[in-house]
Amino acid sequence: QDATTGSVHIVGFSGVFADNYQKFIIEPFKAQHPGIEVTYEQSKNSAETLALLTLQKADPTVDVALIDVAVAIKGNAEGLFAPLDPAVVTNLADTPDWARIGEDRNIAFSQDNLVILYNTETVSEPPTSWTDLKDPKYQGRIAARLADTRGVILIPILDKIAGTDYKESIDPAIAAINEFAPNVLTWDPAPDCYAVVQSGEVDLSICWNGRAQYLHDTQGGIIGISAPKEGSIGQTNTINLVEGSKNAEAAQLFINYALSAEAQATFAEQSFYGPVNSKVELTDAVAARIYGSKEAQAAQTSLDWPYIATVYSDWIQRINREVIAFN
Amino acid sequence: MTDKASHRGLLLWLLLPGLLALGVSFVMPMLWLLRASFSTSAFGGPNGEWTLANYSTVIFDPFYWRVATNTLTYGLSVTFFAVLLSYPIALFLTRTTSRWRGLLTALAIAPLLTSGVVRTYGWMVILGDRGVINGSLQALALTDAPIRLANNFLGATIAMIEILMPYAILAILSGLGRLNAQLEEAAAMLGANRFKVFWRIILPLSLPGVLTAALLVFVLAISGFVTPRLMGGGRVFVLGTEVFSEATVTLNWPLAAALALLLLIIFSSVIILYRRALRALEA
Amino acid sequence: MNQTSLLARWSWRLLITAIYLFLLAPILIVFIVSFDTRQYLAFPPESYSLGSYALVFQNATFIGAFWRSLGIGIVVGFGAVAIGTLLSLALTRHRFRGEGAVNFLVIAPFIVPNIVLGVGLVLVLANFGLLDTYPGIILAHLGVTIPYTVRTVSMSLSSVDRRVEEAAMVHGASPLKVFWRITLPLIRPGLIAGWVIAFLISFDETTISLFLVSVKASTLPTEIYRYLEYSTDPQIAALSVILILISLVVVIALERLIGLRKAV
Amino acid sequence: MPDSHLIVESLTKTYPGSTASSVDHVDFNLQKGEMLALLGPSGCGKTTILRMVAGLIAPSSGRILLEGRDIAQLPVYRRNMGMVFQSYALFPHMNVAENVAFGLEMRGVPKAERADRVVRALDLVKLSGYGERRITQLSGGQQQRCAIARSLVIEPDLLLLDEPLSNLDAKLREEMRDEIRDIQARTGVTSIFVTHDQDEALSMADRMAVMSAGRIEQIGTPREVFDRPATEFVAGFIGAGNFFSGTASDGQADIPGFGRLAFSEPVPAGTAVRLLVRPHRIVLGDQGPNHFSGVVEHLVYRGQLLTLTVRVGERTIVADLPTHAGKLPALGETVSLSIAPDDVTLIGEAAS
Amino acid sequence: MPDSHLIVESLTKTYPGSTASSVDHVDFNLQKGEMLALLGPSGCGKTTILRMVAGLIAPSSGRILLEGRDIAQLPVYRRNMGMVFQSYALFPHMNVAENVAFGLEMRGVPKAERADRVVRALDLVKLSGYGERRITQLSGGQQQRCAIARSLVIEPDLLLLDEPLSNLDAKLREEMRDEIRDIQARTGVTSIFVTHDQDEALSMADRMAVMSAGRIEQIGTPREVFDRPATEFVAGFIGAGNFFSGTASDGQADIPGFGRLAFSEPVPAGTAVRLLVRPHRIVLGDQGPNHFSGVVEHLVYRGQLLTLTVRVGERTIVADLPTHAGKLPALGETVSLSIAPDDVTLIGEAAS
Ligand SMILES: Nc1ncnc2c1ncn2[C@@H]1O[C@H](COP(=O)(O)OP(=O)(O)OP(=O)(O)O)[C@@H](O)[C@H]1O
Ligand SMILES: Nc1ncnc2c1ncn2[C@@H]1O[C@H](COP(=O)(O)OP(=O)(O)OP(=O)(O)O)[C@@H](O)[C@H]1O
Ligand SMILES: [Mg+2]
Ligand SMILES: [Mg+2]
Repeated sequence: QDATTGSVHIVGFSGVFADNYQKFIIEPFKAQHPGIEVTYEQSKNSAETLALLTLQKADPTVDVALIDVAVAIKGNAEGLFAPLDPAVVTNLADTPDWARIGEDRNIAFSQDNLVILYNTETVSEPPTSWTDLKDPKYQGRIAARLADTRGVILIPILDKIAGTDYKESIDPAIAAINEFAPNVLTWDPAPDCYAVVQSGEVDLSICWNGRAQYLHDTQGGIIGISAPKEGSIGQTNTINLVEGSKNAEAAQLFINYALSAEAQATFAEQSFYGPVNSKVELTDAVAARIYGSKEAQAAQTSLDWPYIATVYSDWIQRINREVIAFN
Repeated sequence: MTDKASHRGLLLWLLLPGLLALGVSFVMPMLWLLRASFSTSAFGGPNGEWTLANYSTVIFDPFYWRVATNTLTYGLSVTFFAVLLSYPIALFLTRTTSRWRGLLTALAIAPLLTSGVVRTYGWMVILGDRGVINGSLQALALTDAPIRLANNFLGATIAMIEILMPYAILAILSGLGRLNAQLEEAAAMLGANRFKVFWRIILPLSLPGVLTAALLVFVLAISGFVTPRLMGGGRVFVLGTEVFSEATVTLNWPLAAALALLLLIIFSSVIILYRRALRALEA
Repeated sequence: MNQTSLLARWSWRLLITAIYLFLLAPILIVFIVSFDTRQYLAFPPESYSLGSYALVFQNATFIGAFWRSLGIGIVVGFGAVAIGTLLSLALTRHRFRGEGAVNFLVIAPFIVPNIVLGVGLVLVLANFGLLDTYPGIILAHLGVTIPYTVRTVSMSLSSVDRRVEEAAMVHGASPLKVFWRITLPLIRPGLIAGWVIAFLISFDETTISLFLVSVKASTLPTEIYRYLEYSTDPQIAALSVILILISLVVVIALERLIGLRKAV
Repeated sequence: MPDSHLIVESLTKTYPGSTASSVDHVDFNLQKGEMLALLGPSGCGKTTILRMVAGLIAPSSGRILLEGRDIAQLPVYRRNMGMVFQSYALFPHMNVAENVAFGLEMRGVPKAERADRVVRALDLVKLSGYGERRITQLSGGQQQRCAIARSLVIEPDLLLLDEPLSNLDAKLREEMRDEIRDIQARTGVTSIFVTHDQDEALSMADRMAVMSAGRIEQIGTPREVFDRPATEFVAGFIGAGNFFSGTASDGQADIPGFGRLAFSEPVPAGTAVRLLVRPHRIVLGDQGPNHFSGVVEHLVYRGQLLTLTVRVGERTIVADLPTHAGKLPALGETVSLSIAPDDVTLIGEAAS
Repeated sequence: MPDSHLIVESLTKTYPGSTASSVDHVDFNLQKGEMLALLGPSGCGKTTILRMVAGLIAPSSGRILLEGRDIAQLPVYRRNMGMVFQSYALFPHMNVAENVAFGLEMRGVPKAERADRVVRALDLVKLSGYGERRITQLSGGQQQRCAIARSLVIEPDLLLLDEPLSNLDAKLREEMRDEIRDIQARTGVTSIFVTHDQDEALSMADRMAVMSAGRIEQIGTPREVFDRPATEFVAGFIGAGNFFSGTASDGQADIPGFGRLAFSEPVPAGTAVRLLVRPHRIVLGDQGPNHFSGVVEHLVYRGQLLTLTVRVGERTIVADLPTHAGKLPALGETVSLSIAPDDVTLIGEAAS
């Protein structure tokens, strides 16, 4: 037990994430640090969190922000986040280099893989490859929201399949999307990419793994999840210390706990978000539900997020203009 | 008797609360928006520098021109059909002597008070590939593949027409107030049959109401984003959806502001045209 | 009468019925779907139950947001009517310099799309630290509702016979007493109509609210929108049906009270 | 009367949902070029008759014959009648000429002829040069004339006027009366004129029909109706009057509480009679068989007239005296009044 | 006149933005208990005068003295005047009693006394028992009486009535006239009555002021004004008339194209005169110095009257003959008309 006192105000994702985070990260942390008060505030999305931090810049009330990596990098440009002290946040040592972004300002703590969902009642042969998306039998049976981070992650995956480096050209990826575009019923599934599969509105949908696994368990298994054999890339969530935080010390203690192997392993088991800490050992069953087959696990990659941040809106615009606008 | 000073004091108290409220909730946002549209800072914050880049993006990028023309097409088609369908209802409601008239009026306006989001969902159930219409068509073996009625421009238009119809009905109803039964009788006495009475008397007299309805519907249609997003399947790019996605997805608020102001310019020009038309009609 | 006019009458009725059907179709669908037992919106329902209604009444988020929206709507109603009445008095009963500007200010929010206003409002309210607070959302809603209350109140003010006020004055009432005893009671229908309209707009406003509130001051429409971002199930249909019933009651009461056409 | 232009036979209208008939077995005939005034209190059914003739509402029973043809099956727009509404019902979105031309246009009259006839019609109602004016730029009287022109230009078989003067102020009303009368005389169009103003009916119509509660009480020339009212209702409705009830005996009547009143019409002795004396017909002095004296109780100077209320026995008599220069009675003065027996009118059936 | 109750001195009103004065140097005095009628065509400034007296608008110049005190600085609600508006302006959200009590309430009269005085006021206007009625449940006449009660109950120093009868139909109007006159006589309140109906002014007022374009043309008793109009405007506005222009010579005038017309007023020979003969004062026959014969050109039967238009020489003369039983002239007939010299009125300055 630790005697440090203070209070940490966290702003982060809402919904099931918030529930799990509260239960599996914050509660155990508080048990270890009874002197530290932790409050968690749900935010609609990362953009809103960033707006809030920007506007509070002079006198922040938030100490720790959990946000998407792309948004976090944008925040660095506005000088919103402070670098972490490796002496306090000792678990940084176990964090891979790609995850220590912005000179230790934005630390990736979990990844949610992009996967293909399918309706187990209408699809007898689950897709196993990203290329299955262009199979004509799915004519008008695919939902894919690509005009956001999903599209930005899909591009490097498709580029890799085409043997191209995403930093050189994304034309092959765009071409690949165009190949399955005729099968797409909606580029903006309403209400979301899970419900349309659940309701049978479509057969396939390109979506995030974590929530899909949760729905698979709670909604009678109608949603099936396929992590394609070419591997996937995760949507990366970062934890950030707010510049000018009045509780920087307690906040860094919390961040340190959040990055620990113990915390990440628990969270991975509960929410099927991929852990980042290199010390985490997942059971085979859990690993399969996060990354798919052994083959897929081996093909799993990650991205150069600072680079991605510079092309983020360009890529979305290219998807909008070169694919969706014609389909 | 009229004490100038006390009169001015009274006036100040009458105006002050309203000016304050509208100042904060309307004037300042519009000024900030204007400032933000010239700013380099991601959130239009005070630390940004002045730039014309956002406008040059909006003006020189052909994509935004397409969005603008899409918006106009969308607005005009929604307006045309909403007014076309609302007119008979309004006419019916002014005419009917049924004792259900109150209820029928309430029914025509009730949708107005029901969340547009919810009604849009209703439309998804009706127009979707496996929705009511495609389901019936297939059950009757009229088609074998579903007809694409939703997730496209058509679906977004149909839903928007329905969502905005109550406004049009109300506006036309108040316009039809000018009509009195005696004018129609007079026309009949002068030899006009029913069709001619409608064409020469009822229609011209209700035109101001129709114009008001058209303006209202147009304004609401081109600024809407919920319905085009939900019903458009991501394929409908209009200014409303672009403003929203620049503001929330790409986080480019200055660009969102510039787009918003572009929208405002389209509006203002339409309103000026409308005023002209109205004046021409009344002269 | 003769055959053609009979035909004409029936085709007219058919047309009206068809348009009504079109107008009410989504509401009807939502109504039917609200009794489905499945966890997603589809038509026709598999089996019927009142389960979704029970869920709505147990949903703390909806219940909380409902009361918040109700509270915000009521405050906005009173605020907009009070401010609108003062503005209407200034505009209908006084000549002053800048009258044109005030008149413009009062109709301008009508023509500025909510989405545009929403973006601007975030910038301003954030600056005052009013994002996701009650004062913030109330101020924002006042901005969109005042134009409506000014319109309805002005309309009833201009229908008040000035001579009635003069008569009161001649018979000994000071200007303030004239206002309290004569003008105010006479424009009461307009005030009520204005209140109801402001309330309904605030209660239903989504676009601006989506920009301004997140958790603490979230309103029912934003919660519905947010809920719909992740799920569509009959719960949302059931909630909508409840709201439709509430609005129908309000509409009919309004119609009874003053006649809708005068109100809007 | 086979040569009548318009024949209305037993016309009846019961509005749906109402038990009483608003128009109840009404009969009348109109000669070509005649002007009939329909007169009666509000709600007596005048407008209803007019609207049935126009075809705007269908009769419950009865027939309407125009030039001998039953027009029941003829729709409004084929009846070729002109109508001037109380509020004129001019088309606000058309100018004066367009309003007038409307009926011709409906009849497919070629443009050139149309323009010609519009000019002549506007001339007739003295609105030449007003063709381009908007309706809102016309005074009440001009609007009325425009409405008349609009209904005359189609050369209607019948002109119907529904209280066309009731919206005008007294001065204008009097002018308009003459004008309508004049135009009607010049065009010779058969007309029905609805009014509830007796002065209007008296001064404009060839014949007038006095209605009450859906029925025609009396129909005749203004003189017949004024001088020989068929019923007490007619007598009271047309002009003011002093009424007396008494018993006839040999050319005069015994009126309890008043005295004897000689009158000219032959009535069997012992008959109960109702007699009417118009205030205007009473003169000062004590000529003839009917003269009374009494005290002036009330006196109103009305310019041309002096209205006296004089107590005679147990009654008061109202007399309108012309204010010819010379001594006029004063309040409280005792005056003598005389009534010529010819000016005593017998009301109702005993008269014939 | 120091003992006048109300003195209006050189009262002028020019509305902002208008160049001409709507009321232009108007002077008049009222004795206590007197009723003055302000008469004139629409727009002549009647209402404006009334509103200045009431304090609802401020005069541009001139003074208003009530019981010798200038009331310029007194705000409306302290002037203690009663006012009856054209449309009555009753408070629609209060019942009859509340309407009547309003003025008392404003004056802080205790509740019990208030109730008492309201009952008496309603009694005065014959509305006892109507206290609980809603305004909308009253007939036009009852509404008027309620408005009168409301303005009388405060025992005003001055009662102002702005065309209180113009909303009523002819029958009711005549009844109401008598009623107002009666109440005013009983309460003895000084009153100003605005109207544009000459008959109303003639039959109600103690004195009348005829206005034209903001100025008072003549002020006097109804008889003075009717019989001795000061200007041709007054002569024409009050009653119909035949006007003649000619040259005076020894008790008669030479009227070119007509003949000679004897009149009673002394005028130096050779003066140009304007003469007026009221149609009502012309009689059939050839008595006296002024008799003419002519052909009946136009003839309207108006019940009590027969209006003849007779061509005499180059002129037409309009005569209203009573329709006493007996032979009446017919169209085209040659008739003799006579005018008593006393019935020929000299208009304008030469008279007096
Ligand atoms: N559409 C209708 N439905 C039912 N009753 C009606 C209708 N129109 C008129 N009435 C009734 O029929 C009667 C006659 O009405 P009508 O309009 O003919 O009277 P009017 O003599 O023209 O009266 P006014 O002088 O007031 O115009 C009235 O009692 C009226 O209430
Ligand atoms: N508020 C005003 N502003 C400007 N001019 C006015 C105003 N009120 C009246 N006038 C003008 O003053 C003149 C006299 O108006 P006033 O109302 O006194 O006439 P009136 O004699 O009462 O007429 P009416 O018989 O029509 O009521 C008119 O020419 C009118 O146009
Ligand atoms: Mg009528
Ligand atoms: Mg006036």
